[in-house]
Amino acid sequence: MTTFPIITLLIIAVITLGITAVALFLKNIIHCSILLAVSWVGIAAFYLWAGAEFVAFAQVLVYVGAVSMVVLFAVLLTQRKQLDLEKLTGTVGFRELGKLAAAMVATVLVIAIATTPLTGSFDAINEPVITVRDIGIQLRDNHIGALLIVGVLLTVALLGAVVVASAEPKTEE
Amino acid sequence: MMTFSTILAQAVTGTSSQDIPFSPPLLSLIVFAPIIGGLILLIFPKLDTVLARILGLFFSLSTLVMGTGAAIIVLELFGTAPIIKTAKFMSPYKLVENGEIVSSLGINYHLGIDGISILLVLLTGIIAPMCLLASWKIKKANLFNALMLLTQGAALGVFLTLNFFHWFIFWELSLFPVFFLIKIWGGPNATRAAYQFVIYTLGGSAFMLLSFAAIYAATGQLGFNILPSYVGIEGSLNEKLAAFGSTVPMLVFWGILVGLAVKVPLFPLHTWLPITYAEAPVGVSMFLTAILSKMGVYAVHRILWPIFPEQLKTASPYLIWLALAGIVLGAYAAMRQTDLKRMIAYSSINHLNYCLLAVFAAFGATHATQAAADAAFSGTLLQMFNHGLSAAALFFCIGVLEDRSGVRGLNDFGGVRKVAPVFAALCGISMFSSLGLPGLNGFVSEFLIFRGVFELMPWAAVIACLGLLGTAIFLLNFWQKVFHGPIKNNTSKITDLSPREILVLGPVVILMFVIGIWPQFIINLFKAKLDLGH
Amino acid sequence: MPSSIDILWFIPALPLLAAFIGAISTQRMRSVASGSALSAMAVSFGLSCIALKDALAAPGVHQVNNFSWVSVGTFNLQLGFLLDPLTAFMLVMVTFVGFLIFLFSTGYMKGDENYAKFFCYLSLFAAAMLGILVSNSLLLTFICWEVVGLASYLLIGFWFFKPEAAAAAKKAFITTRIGDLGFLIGLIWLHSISGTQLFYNNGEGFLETINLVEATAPALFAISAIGILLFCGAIGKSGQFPLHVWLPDAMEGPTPVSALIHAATMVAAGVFLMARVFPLLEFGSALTVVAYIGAITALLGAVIAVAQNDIKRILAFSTVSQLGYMMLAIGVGVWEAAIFHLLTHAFFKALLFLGAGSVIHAAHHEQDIRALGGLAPRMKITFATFSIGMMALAGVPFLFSGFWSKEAILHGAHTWSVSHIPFYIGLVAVVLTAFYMTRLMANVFFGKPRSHAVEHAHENNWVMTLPLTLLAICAILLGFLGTPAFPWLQAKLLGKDLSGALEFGKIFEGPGLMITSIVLVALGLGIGWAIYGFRKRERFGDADPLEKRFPGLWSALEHRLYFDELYAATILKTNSLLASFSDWLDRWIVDGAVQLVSKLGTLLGFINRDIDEQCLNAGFNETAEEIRGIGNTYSKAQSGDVHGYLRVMAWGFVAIVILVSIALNI
Amino acid sequence: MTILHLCLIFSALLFSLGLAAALARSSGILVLLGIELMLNAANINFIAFWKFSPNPENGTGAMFAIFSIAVAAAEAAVGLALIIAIYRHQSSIRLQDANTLKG
Repeated sequence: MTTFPIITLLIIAVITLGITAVALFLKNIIHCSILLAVSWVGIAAFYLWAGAEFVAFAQVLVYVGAVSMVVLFAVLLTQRKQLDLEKLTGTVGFRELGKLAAAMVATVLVIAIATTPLTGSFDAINEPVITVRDIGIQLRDNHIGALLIVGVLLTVALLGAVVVASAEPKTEE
Repeated sequence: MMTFSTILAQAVTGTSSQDIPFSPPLLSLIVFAPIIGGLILLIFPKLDTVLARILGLFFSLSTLVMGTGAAIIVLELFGTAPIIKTAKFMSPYKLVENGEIVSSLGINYHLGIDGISILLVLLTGIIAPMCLLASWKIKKANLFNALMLLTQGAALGVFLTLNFFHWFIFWELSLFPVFFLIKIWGGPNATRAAYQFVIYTLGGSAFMLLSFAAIYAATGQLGFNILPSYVGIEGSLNEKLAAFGSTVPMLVFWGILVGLAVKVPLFPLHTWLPITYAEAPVGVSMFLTAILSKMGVYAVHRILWPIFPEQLKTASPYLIWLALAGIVLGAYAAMRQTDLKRMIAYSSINHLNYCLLAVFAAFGATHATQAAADAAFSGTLLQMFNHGLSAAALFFCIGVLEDRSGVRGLNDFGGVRKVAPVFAALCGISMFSSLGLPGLNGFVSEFLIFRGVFELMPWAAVIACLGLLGTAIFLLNFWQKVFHGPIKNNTSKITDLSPREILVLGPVVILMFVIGIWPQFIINLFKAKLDLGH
Repeated sequence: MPSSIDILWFIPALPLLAAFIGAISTQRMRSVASGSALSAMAVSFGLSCIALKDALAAPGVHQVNNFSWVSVGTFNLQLGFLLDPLTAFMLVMVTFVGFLIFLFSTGYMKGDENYAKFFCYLSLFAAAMLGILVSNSLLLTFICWEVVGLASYLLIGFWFFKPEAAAAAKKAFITTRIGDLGFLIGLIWLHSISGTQLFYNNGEGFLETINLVEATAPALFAISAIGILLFCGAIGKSGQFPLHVWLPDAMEGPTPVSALIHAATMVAAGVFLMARVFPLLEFGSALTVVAYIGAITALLGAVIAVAQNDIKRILAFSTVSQLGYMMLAIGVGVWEAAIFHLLTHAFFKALLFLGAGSVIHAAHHEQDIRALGGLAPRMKITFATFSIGMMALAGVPFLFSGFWSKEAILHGAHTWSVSHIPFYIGLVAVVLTAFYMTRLMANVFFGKPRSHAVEHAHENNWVMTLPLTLLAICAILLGFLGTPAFPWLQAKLLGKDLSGALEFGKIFEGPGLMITSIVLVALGLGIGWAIYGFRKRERFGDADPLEKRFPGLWSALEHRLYFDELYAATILKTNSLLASFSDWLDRWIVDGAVQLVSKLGTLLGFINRDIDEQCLNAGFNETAEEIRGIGNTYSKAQSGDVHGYLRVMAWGFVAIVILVSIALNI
Repeated sequence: MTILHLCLIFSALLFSLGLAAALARSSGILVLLGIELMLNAANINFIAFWKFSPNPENGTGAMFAIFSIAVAAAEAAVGLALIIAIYRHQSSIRLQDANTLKG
C-alpha cells in the first residue's frame, strides 16, 4: 500500500510543476496569473495529500481567492497602455542569465537533497492528524501572541497598501 | 381581542396558538435590506439616475417601516408584560434571530433587539432617508446612494448584532463607505479628513480587537448576551482575564474604551471630528453625527456597562472629567468657529458628552439612588435620539445655506429670515431644540441627565451647566448673525425651501415637538428595560 | 358641568391654538391671525372669571389636577394644574390686560408686514404666561418660563433687520438664561431631595411637606440654597439687580410688547413664582437675600430713571424699580402685598406704556422726551389717562391704586423684624419715583412741541384709546380691593375669612407711616415741578437743569451707572477669553499632541541625520573622502536593476552551496 | 529515495521555477508572483517535514505554514500596492524602468 500515495504525490507534483512552468513563460500576463492560480490549487492539493486540511483551506482562501483577485486587479489597473513588456531595451540577455541562474539553483538543490540520507521510516503514510479544532486550540493556547501580532501586521499592511496605492502625485491638484 | 399588531407579533415570533405559517426574519431584513439595495446600485452603475435615487430612498425607508413594525411588536409583546431575566445584568432581548456559523469558535449569527437598539434603529430609519433627500441633487448620485445605503446597513448591523465577531465586522464596514463618501464628494481638504477619520477610528478599533481577543481567549465566548453572565459569579470574567496577568482586566477594559471613545468622541480623542464633519458633504455629515457617533454611545451601553461594570466603576471618576471637558470645551470652542459646519461639529461634541457624563456619573457615584440612575440612563438614551434629530437638522440647514450661496462662514450672511421665512422658522426650531428649550425634545433629555447627574455628582452637573450656557450663547450668536440684521450680498442668493427640503425638515421638526411635549412616547420603547433594573 | 379645575388647562391652551393659527397664517390671512388671537384671549378671560369665582368660593383650598409626564423605572416626573386665589387673580389680570393690549396692537401694528407673526408670538407668549400661572409643578413652571423667554426673545427681535433689536433680543435671552440655569439647578436639587416638584398634591406636594422637615443645619442650608437658586430665575426674569441690564434694551421691541411683556406680565412672573414658593423661602434664610436684592433694585431703577431721555426707557427703569418693590415685599414676608402691588402695577404700567405707545404712534415714532412736548392739548384722552397712570405710579394718595399697594408694602417693610434698611430705601425710592414721573409729564405733555412731527400729532382712533380708558378706570378702582380698611384681596390670597365689616379706622392705624409717605410723594412731585414745570424746556438740545448742576453724576446716570460697560469688561471678556482658550487648546494642544505623535517618526529621522552630519562627517571627514573614492568604484555595481540584484543573490547562493560542500568534502 | 525526498525535490523545483520567473520576467507583477511561488515552496517544506516528523500531533509545522500564508498575503498586498504606485509614477510596471536606486 505504499505505491498509491507516491503515485498521487507524483501526479500532483508533475501537474503543478508543469502548469507553473507553462504559466511562467506565457506572454500574456492575464493568462499567466490565471494559470498560477491553478498551480496554487495544486499546492493546496499537496497539503490535502499531506493531511493538513486547514492549511489547504487557507491556501485556497488566501491565494486562489484573495491574492489572485488582487493580482488580476493589479494587472487590469496597469494595463491601460498596451506596452510590449518583453521588448528588449538595453537589457540584452538578462532573461537568459536569469534562467541560467535559476537552473543552477535547481541543480544544486536537487543534488543536495538527493545526496542527503534521511533516516527513519517514511513509508507508512499517516492519516490526517490535525483537525481544524486542534488548530484552533493550538492557536488559542500556544500561539496567541503570534496570532495577535499577525493580526496587527495584516492591519498595518492593509493600511500601508491603501496609503501607498492611493497616494496621488502632487501635480494633480 | 386580536389587534393587527398582536397578529403581526405572533406571526413574527411564532408564539401564536393559531398556526400562522409566516415568520419573516424581520431583524435580518432590517439589516440587509439597505445592504442589498446598496449592492444593487453598485452592480448596475448605469442605472438611470432618477430611478437610482428612488430605489435608494426606497431601501433607505425600509428601515423605518420595518423598524416601526419591530417596535410595535416589541411593545405589543412586552410593553406591559414583565420579561424574565435569565441572568444577572442580562438585558432582555426581545426579538432574537439565531443561527450557528462556526460553532466551534463561538461565532453565532445572532441578532437581537431591545429598547436601546430599537431606539437607534428608528433613528436610523428617520435620518437615513433624510440624508438621501438632503443630497438629492448631488453628482454621481448612483454611487453616492449606494455607499450611503451600505453605511446605513452597517450601522444597523452594529445596532442589532449580539455577537462580537459580526458586530466588529459591521463596525469596521461602516468606515469604508464613509471614507469614499468624504473623499469623493467632500470639500477641499477632504482627502486629509477622510484619512484622518479612517486611521483614527481604525487605530481605536485595533485596541478593541485586541481586547476582545483576550476576552475570547479567557472565556471562549463572543456573545454580548452570554458575556454578561460572567460578571459577578464564580470564575468571573475578571478572574479569567487576571489569569493572564493582574493588569489584564483593566487593560482589556481600556482597550475597548479607547475604541468606543474615538467614535463618540470622548475628549481628547475628538480631533478628527471637526475637520471630518466640516469636509464631508452635507448628507454624510448628517449621517455621521446622527448615527455613526451613536454607535460609540450604544456600545458603551451594550458592552462596557454589562460586561465591565467593575472597571467602569473604578474608571468613572476620572472619565467624568473627560466628559466634562468635552462638554465645556465643545461649547466654548464652538463659540470661536467661523465655519458654521465646524461650529455644529463642536456642538455635537458637547451634546454627545452629556450622554457619557450621565453614564459615568451613574457608575462613578459613591452612593446612587435607583431613581437618579434611572433618570440618568433614560436621559442618555433619549439624548442620543434627540441629538440625532437636532444635529442632523442643523447640518441640513447649513447645507441649504451653502448650497444656495457657496459659502458657509458665520459672517457671510445676514437677514436670511427676511428672504427665507420658512427656512428661518424651521432652522430656528431646530436650533432651539439643540439648545434645550423646554417644549422641544432637547430639554427633556437634558433635564433627565441633569436630574440624574445632580443627585449622583452635584458638582459635575454644575460644571456642565456652563456647557448649557455656552450652547445658548453660540447658537444665538449664529442665529443673530445669519438670520437677523440687514441683508448682505450672499443672502440675496438665498431662496426659500423647496418642497423637497421641507419634506426633509418638516417631519423632524414635528418629531421635535412631539417628543418635547410627550416624551413618554419614546421612553416607552426602552422603559421595560429600565423598569427591570439593570 | 365640569368644575373649573378640569377646564383650567383650556385657559393656556386656547392662546396656544391661536399661536398655531398665527404661525400658519400668511400675510393675506392677517385678520384670521389677529381675530383668533383676540377671541382666544376673550374666551380665556371668561374662563378665568369663572375660575376666579370658584376659587373665591373656597379660599385656602388648593384644587389640583396632576398627571404623570415621564415615568421610567423608579423615576417619575409629574406635571399638574392648580387653582387657588393667587392663580385666579393673576389669570384674570393677565387675560384682561392681555386682551386690551392685543386690541391696542391691532391698531398699532396695522402697517407691519409681519402682522400675522406678531399675533402668533403674542399668543404664544400669552399661552406660556398663563401656563406659568396654572402650573402646579415647578417643572411645568420652568417649561413655560422658558417658553415665555422665547416669546420675549422673538418679540424683542421682532424688527430683526434692525441690528440693535437683534442684539437686544439675544442679550435678553442670554441674561435671563443665566438666571434660569440657577432656577434649573434649584429645581433639580429640590426634586432630588424631596422626590417631587409638585406644589400641592393633597398633602404630598413640597409646599405642603416643607413644614414637616426637621430644621437641621443641612436641611436649612439646602432649602435656603434652593430658595436662592429659584430666586436666581426670578432675578433674571424680573430684571432684578444684577441681571436687570436686559430690560431697558428690551424696549427695542414694539411698544405693545413692552407693555404686555416687559411691564405687566412676564417680568411679574418672577414675583409670582416667589409668592408661589413662599413657604419654601420662609423655611430657610433666602428671604433676607430677596429683601435686600429687592431694595437695591428699587433704588437703582429709580435713580437711573431720573436721567433717561427715551420715554420707554424711563418707564422700563421705573418697572425695574417697581419690581424691586415687589421683591422687597416678598423678602419682608408680606407676599400678599407684593401680589397686590403686582396687580395694580400691571394695570397702571400697561396704561403708561400704551399711553407712551399712543404718543409715539402719534408723533411718528419719536421717542425722545426732549423732542416731544406740548402734547396735552393735542391728545386729550391720552393725556388724561397717562396722568392717571402717572399718579398711580407715583403713589398719589387715596384715589389711585398705586398708593394703596405701595402703602401695604411699606407697612410690611416697617414691621420687618430683621432690619429697617429696606424700609428706608423704599422711602427714598418713593421720592424719586414721584420726581422722575413729574419730569416725564412736564417734558412730554407741557411746554411747546420741539419737533415737527409733534406739532401735527393728533389723537388716535378708538382701538387705541379704548384700552387706555379701560385701563385707567382699573388703575383707579383696583386700589380699593385691598385698602387697610377692607383688605379683601389680601385675605382671599392668604385664604383667611374676612370679618365682613369695613373698618375705616384701620386706615389711620400707624398714621405716622402714611403721613410720612404722603409727604414724601408731595416732596417728589414738588421738586419735580419746581425744576421742570416752571421753566419748561425750550429746544431739543437744551441741557437738563440737573445736568448743568451735577454733570458728573448725570453722565453716570445717563449711562445707567455703567453696568453694561462693567459687564462687557468682566463677564463678557471672561467668556470670550474662555472661548478663545478652548479653541486654542483644541487647535494646538490636543490636536497638536496628535500631530506630535505623527511627527515623532519624522523627528527621529531628523535626529539621525543630524548625528550623521555632526559626528560622522566632522570626525571622519578625511577618511570618508578616501572611502568615497572606493565607494564610487563600487557604486557602479548599484545599477538599480532589480533583476541584477536578484540574480547576484542566486549566484551567490549557488556559490556558497558549492563552496560549503567542497569544504565539507561531501 | 523516500517520499520525503520526493516532496523536497518537488519543493526545490517549484522554488526554482519561482526564481526563474522572478529573474527572467520584466513585469513587476510576475516577479512578485514568482516570489510568492518561492514562499509556497517553503511552505511545502514545512508541511512535508511536519507530516513525516516523529510526533505530528503537535501541529507545529502546520501552524508555521498558516502564519507564513498570512504574512505572504500581507506581502502580496503591499507588493501589488507598490507596483501600482510605481505605475502611477512611471506609467510602466517594467522593473527595468524602476532604477532610481541607481548609485
